[in-house]
Order: sequence, then structure tokens, then C-alpha cells
Amino acid sequence: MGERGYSVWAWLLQAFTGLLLVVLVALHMVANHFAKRGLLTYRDVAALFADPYWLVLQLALLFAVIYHGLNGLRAVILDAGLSPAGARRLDWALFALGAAMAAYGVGLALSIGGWLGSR
Amino acid sequence: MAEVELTVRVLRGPARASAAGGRYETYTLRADAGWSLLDVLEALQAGPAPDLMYRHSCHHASCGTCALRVDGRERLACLTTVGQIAAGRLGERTGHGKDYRLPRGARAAVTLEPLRSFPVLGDLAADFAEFFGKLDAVEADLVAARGEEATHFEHCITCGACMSACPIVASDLEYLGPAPLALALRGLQDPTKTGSDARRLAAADQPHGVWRCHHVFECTAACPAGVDPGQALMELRARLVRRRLGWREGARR
Amino acid sequence: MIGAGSTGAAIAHDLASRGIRTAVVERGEPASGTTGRNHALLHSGGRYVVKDPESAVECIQENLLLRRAAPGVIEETGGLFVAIDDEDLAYREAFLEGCRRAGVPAEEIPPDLARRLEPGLTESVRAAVRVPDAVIDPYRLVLSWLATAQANGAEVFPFTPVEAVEVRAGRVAHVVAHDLVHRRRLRLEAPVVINAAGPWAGRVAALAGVEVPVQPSAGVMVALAARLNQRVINRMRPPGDGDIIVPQRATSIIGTTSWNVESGDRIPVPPDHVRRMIEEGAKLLPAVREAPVLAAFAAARPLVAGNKESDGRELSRGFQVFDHGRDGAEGFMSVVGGKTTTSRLMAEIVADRVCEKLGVQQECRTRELALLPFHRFRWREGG
Amino acid sequence: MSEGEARRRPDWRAWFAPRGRRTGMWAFVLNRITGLLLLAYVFVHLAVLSVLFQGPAGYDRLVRWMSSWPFLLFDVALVAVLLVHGLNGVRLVFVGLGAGSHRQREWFWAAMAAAAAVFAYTTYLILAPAWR
Repeated sequence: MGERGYSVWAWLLQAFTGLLLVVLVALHMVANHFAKRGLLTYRDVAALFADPYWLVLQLALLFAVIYHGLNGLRAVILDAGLSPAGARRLDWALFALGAAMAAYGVGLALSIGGWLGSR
Repeated sequence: MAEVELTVRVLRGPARASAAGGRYETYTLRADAGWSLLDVLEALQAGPAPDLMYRHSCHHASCGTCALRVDGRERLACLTTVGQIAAGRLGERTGHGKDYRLPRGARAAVTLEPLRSFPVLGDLAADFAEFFGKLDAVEADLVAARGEEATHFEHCITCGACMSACPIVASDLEYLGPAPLALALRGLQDPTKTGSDARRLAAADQPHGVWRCHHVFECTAACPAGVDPGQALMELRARLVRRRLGWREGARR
Repeated sequence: MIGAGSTGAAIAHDLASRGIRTAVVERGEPASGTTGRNHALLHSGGRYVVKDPESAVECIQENLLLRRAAPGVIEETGGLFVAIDDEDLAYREAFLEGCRRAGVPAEEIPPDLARRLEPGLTESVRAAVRVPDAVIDPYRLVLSWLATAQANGAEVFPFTPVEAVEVRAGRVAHVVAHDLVHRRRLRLEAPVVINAAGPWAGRVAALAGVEVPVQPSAGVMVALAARLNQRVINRMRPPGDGDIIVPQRATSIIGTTSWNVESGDRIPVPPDHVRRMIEEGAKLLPAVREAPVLAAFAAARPLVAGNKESDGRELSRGFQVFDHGRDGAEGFMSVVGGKTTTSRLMAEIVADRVCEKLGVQQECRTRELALLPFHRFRWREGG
Repeated sequence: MSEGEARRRPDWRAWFAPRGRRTGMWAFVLNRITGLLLLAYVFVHLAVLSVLFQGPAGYDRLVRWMSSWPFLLFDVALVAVLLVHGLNGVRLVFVGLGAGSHRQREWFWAAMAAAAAVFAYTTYLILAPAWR
């Protein structure tokens, strides 16, 4: 964590995911709220996620949200002044949390889109 | 010059870890509108508060010792005049050389507190030891002015106003903060001076360097020397990003 | 050491570098008296070549030494002496001759070149001479001296006003000072106590029951909110009001007036002095008249009171060391007068005397020693 | 004299102390609060979506419930928070690399103006279906 060079990437990726999210969240909101005048039903959602392009977009959104949100949280916590050891523990904790969220989210998306072959 | 009946609330107290923990003492005195706050403090010292502690040296915004918080905002005491306070014009850089056309028998009140995020030597005197340590980390030096450009980072008088205004300096004790980072960039820009550029870049790139900045720009707003440390920080970060991406630095003079 | 202005700080540095245990007590912030509020001029000596050639010689020598010792606190601007009327022009010969004799490197340049170098100069420049004036940050110079002294083992106590100087059986015994930072009384025992309190030297001397003939002489300076010149600009004539404009960072500072005051405290800034500074300054740089004022301030120089009493400008700019052994306070010395530019030399002379008294045989090393950067200074131990 | 007495402590209350501060500080406070709110919302959102595992019945019940007035108002608020955080965030990416940082105040208000305009339109889109 104390190593140089690490923080540049963290910052750049935060900026990049931020810009990406503006686009992806906009698409997400349009699809969910505005495409059909009202919220989507289960069938609508399943249809959307069965489309590989949409699936990829939503997974990108998922990953971007996880990174941007958790790295943002990390910045907030680091702003409070952590020791190098504390910062390292924080990184691991956030990484584990992010991985769990990603696994859960991917499972959810694949499941609703029928990609797991259960239905 | 007009006389003003000035009520001064001063946050006083012994040496302590931060401005918090003192107590407010209130003094009332008759002050000339042309007096600076340093004149006011000297008058208090000569009268009701003989052991009042505050820092001052050059009295013309060059030494950077007399920064304090005036009604919550960082100001140099030497540039802040009684007339300016009475006229409610603390947004102006200096109150000297101005006639605020105060009415006869004008009254004003002002609250003085030491800089935020600094240990206190006593009363209004901030202890700059920790701050100076950060200047040391970037090998800051007084750098001669060269020509007239929009922003002169060498004009930094290390008064600590930006450090006090920055919310992150308050919470991350290791964060280098605006002035040291602005001076790191100045050191990198100045080809005539000694000091290690590698050390400056390393200091700026560590987790408590530029990456802790969240673009609040209170440093720039608080700077009494027109240095714009916020801009310096952004340029320094852009430099680190370009370097990491392997882009060549623009033409080096 | 009592007092941490340029005198006290330079002496502390000298003593500490010779390995002598040194403590400095200062009633407020370092350089919060005369030193901090000076012109910021690192004299080339040009201002003294005619009237006070000895000072001029000291200035140019010390100027070059300081540039080497503390480059970080000096802006190497260079300086110009300019003649703008017949009277100034009449002074030119004496000035150039004085520079030659004092060894101040002076180079006469054509007026139009002077105006190319300094576009703000008045059109009526008749003659111009380049000298190695420079701009110094007096506050940071003092911190550099003190930081170096601290590194050599000296103890520095800012915010510690002296309350008593005890003299026992004709010898100075100890100094009692109120350490406001740690809220305690300090009792410093020392075989030698040096009073370097500047304009307050008389008050400190009185604590030891002796007298020092110090005459505080006040001066007003005006700092403009614009840097109108890149070099120090002096009027080519005997020193007088408003005859010098020093560029410092983003400002130009016009100096100065001179009148006698009671003490260094609470010196008023008379509005007519400010006006006079601006009028006189505008004769050299016309833009002075339009430039907004950043600050007007006053300080008291601690001059040695001679027999001749006048407005203070006639008094010697040199310094004097008073050994109060004769007055029944052996070991107590007062240092009065002097200039920031020549503080190192002054310190060398004083420290030699101290070594003599202590029986220490240590040569002065401050000619060669580089100073630590100002930001190494610490207000308290362990800070 | 002990060093401990003079050592200052981290004070994160300064993040939310805008007394005497200016536009940049307000932008920072807004960004920080909206960011933390959005992160909290992401957790809730993902958790709620677990009903997708239960098939159509559970999900459609949820959607009907969420189409009710209180939830639509919640959505409106969510959009506001997203717009403030997102558009100020775009400003931060550019300002943060030095592009236009001396105009950061103006860019903040421009971002907020854009946010307000989009907000007005989306509020209409979200609430309109509920009118009928």
C-alpha cells in the first residue's frame, strides 16, 4: 500500500469508472424506468438479460459500481488518516467485499438471463 | 481616520494539540480604522492581555507568520484592518490604503481563532513544526520570482492558511497538504535550484500526497498570496498521471 | 542570548557552532521586532559608500558570504542606483568613487539600457549604476540561523519574555524568563548573558541595573500590491526618505522615513509618511502612484545614541558592544545597532569576545558554514 | 513539554464543517454525502434484487409494490442524488487533472444547472405513469 505508483492507477480507474458510470447508469435508468412507462416486469427483465449485449453492459455497470463505490469508500476512510498497516487491512477487506458483491451480482444476472441453463 | 469601538473575541488557552479546547475571552477597545489586526493585538498586549501569544514578523504579507482565523476564515492579521472588519469586507485581500467611509462612532465585533489543524503554542500562536516537516519532505525553498505569470507558486509565504482551510489536512495527519505540494511542483519547475526532484515526486505520489486531495479548492480561496495551490496540486497530479502512462513531459526548459 | 532578531540569532549560531552551550530567549516569535520589518534589502554597500565607507566594505563582504551560506532565503535580483535630476547627477562622481574604494562592484550603464531592464523606471533617468544588491527574507534568515544553532545544540525559547537579570557580587548570575509555551519560569544560569533586544535593549539592560544608550528610530515602509521592479532601485543620492524600492515576491516595498521614538512598541504609521513614500517612490517608478497599497508598516531601528541628536539618520549604522563589567555586571553584554546584512560579522566579533571571557579557544566558522533551511526550525524541543 | 500533549488528532468533522467556507467546500460536502448514500443504496438494491432468484411471482409483487407513490418519490430522490454526484463527478475528473480548475466554481454551478434540468425531465418521466 505504501508503494508508489499504486495510487495513480487507483485514481485514474476511479475517474474512468466514474465517467463510464454516467453513461451506464443513464442506460440502466432509461431501460428500467423510461423505456416502458413504468417499471419492468420479471418477464421484461429476463428478456433483457437474455440479450448478451445487455448482459455485458449490465456486468460492466456492476463492476464499475463496485470499484467506484468501494474505492470511493476507501478514499473516505483513508482521508481519516490510516496507518500503512491499517490501510493494507482496509484494502483486503474492501477487495473481499467487492469480490463477494461481484460473485453475487454475476450469479444474479446469469440466473435471470437464463444463462445457467436451469430453466 | 475614523475610530471604531471594536469588540474582539479571542480564543485563548495554553499549548495544546489543536485550536479546540481553549476559551473565548472578550475585549473591547477603541481602534483606529487604519489599524491592522496586528496593531489591535499589540494594543491588547499593552493593555488587558499582557501575555497574549500571537505570531508576527514582517507586517506586509511576506513572512507568513500571522495567519489566523478571522470570523472563521483564514486571514493574515497584517493585511486585515479594523476598517475592513467594520465594513464587513473580509473578502478583500487587504484593508490597507482604503477608506471604508465608516460612520462616526462605528462599532464592530470580530472573533479571532488560531489556524485549524495546527497544534497551538498558546492563544493564537500556531506551532508550525509539523507543517515545516512537510516542507522539508518536498525540499521547499524560497524561490526567486521570475517574470510576471498568472500564478507564482514561489510567492508562497508558508503561512499555513491553506492547511487550515483544507478539510483533509484536518483528518489525515500525514497528508502533505496544499502548500507543500505546491512547493513540490515549484521545485520541479525551477531548473536553477538544488534539491532532489525524485524526492519531491516520491513525496507527491505516496498515498498521503496528491491523491488525498478532493478538489475542495478552499486552499486557493484562503491563500493570501494569490498562489492558487489547488491548481498546483492538479498540475502535479496530471504530471504523475502522464508519467505513469508513459507520456513524455512537454518540452522541458 | 536575550532576543532572537538577526543579532541574537546570528550570535547564537556563531556560539553554537563553536561548541558553546547556548540558550536563546525571545519574548515573541523570532524576528518579530526590527529584523522582520526591515526592508528585505541585502545591502551591496552602495547606500553607504559615500557617508560611511566602513559600513559599505562590511556590507559587500557579508553580502557575498550570506549568498553562499543561505541561498534559499535570498533572491538574487541585483540593484540599480539611478540619478533622475541634476542634484542626483552631481552625486554620481562621489558615488562611483566610493564604490571603487569600498570594493562594491559597480557598473555604470546607459540610461536607456536601465529603462530596458526596468521598464517601469521614470523617463527622466539621467544616469544608472548596477550594483549587487539582493533581496533577502529576514524572517527566514533568522529561522535558518536558529535552526542551525538548534542542530548544534542551542536551545531556543520563543514566547519567553525575560523578567529578571540577576547580578550578584558584580557578576551576572542568571536570567529568569517566563516561558509562555510551557507555562513555567525558566532560570538560566550563564557566565555570559548577551542583551540583543534591539530597540528594547535599554529595557533589558535596566533589569540588570545598567544603562545602554540606545535610541530607537522609527521608519515607515509601504508595500505595494504589485511588483513594479525586478531589481532593487535606489536613488543616487545620500540616503533620505523614500529613496529605495525593493521588490520582494509579488510586492515592491518603498522605504523609508526616520524619526525618533520612545520604544519599539506600538509605533504608529503616520498617514502623511505613507503619502510621502508614495510621492517619492513615484519619482523613480511612476506606476507607484496607481498601484494599490498592500500594507504600510513601521519598525524601530536600534541605533546607538551618540552625542549628536537629530532625526536619527545621522546616527551611525554601525553597531556597538557594551561590556557591562565596568558598570558592575561582569559577564553582561549589550549589542546595539547593526544591520541584518552584517549580522554575521557582528556575531563573529561578539562571539570572539565571549570566547575570550570564557577562555575558550575556538575559531569562528560561520564564514564557511552553510545554514540549514528555515523549515528545520522548531519552536519547542521534540517538536 | 511531553510530545503527546501537543500531538493533534485526526478530525474528520472538518469534512462537514462549511462555516466560513466557499463553493468548493459545498461541492465536496455534497459529493461525499451523495457518494456514501449511493454506496448504501447499491447494497440495498442488490439485496432487494435477490427476489429475482424466486422467479416471476415474487419479483412482480415487488415491482407492483415499488410502483406505488412512496417508492416513486424515493426514485425521484435517487435520481437527484445520482445527478448531483454524477455531473459533479464529471467536473471533478477534468478539474482534477488541471483542466479548467481555476474555473471550478463556475463548472460546479454549470454541473448543478445541468443536473437540475435533467432532474426536472426525469421526474416527469418517473411520475407521469403513476398519474393515470
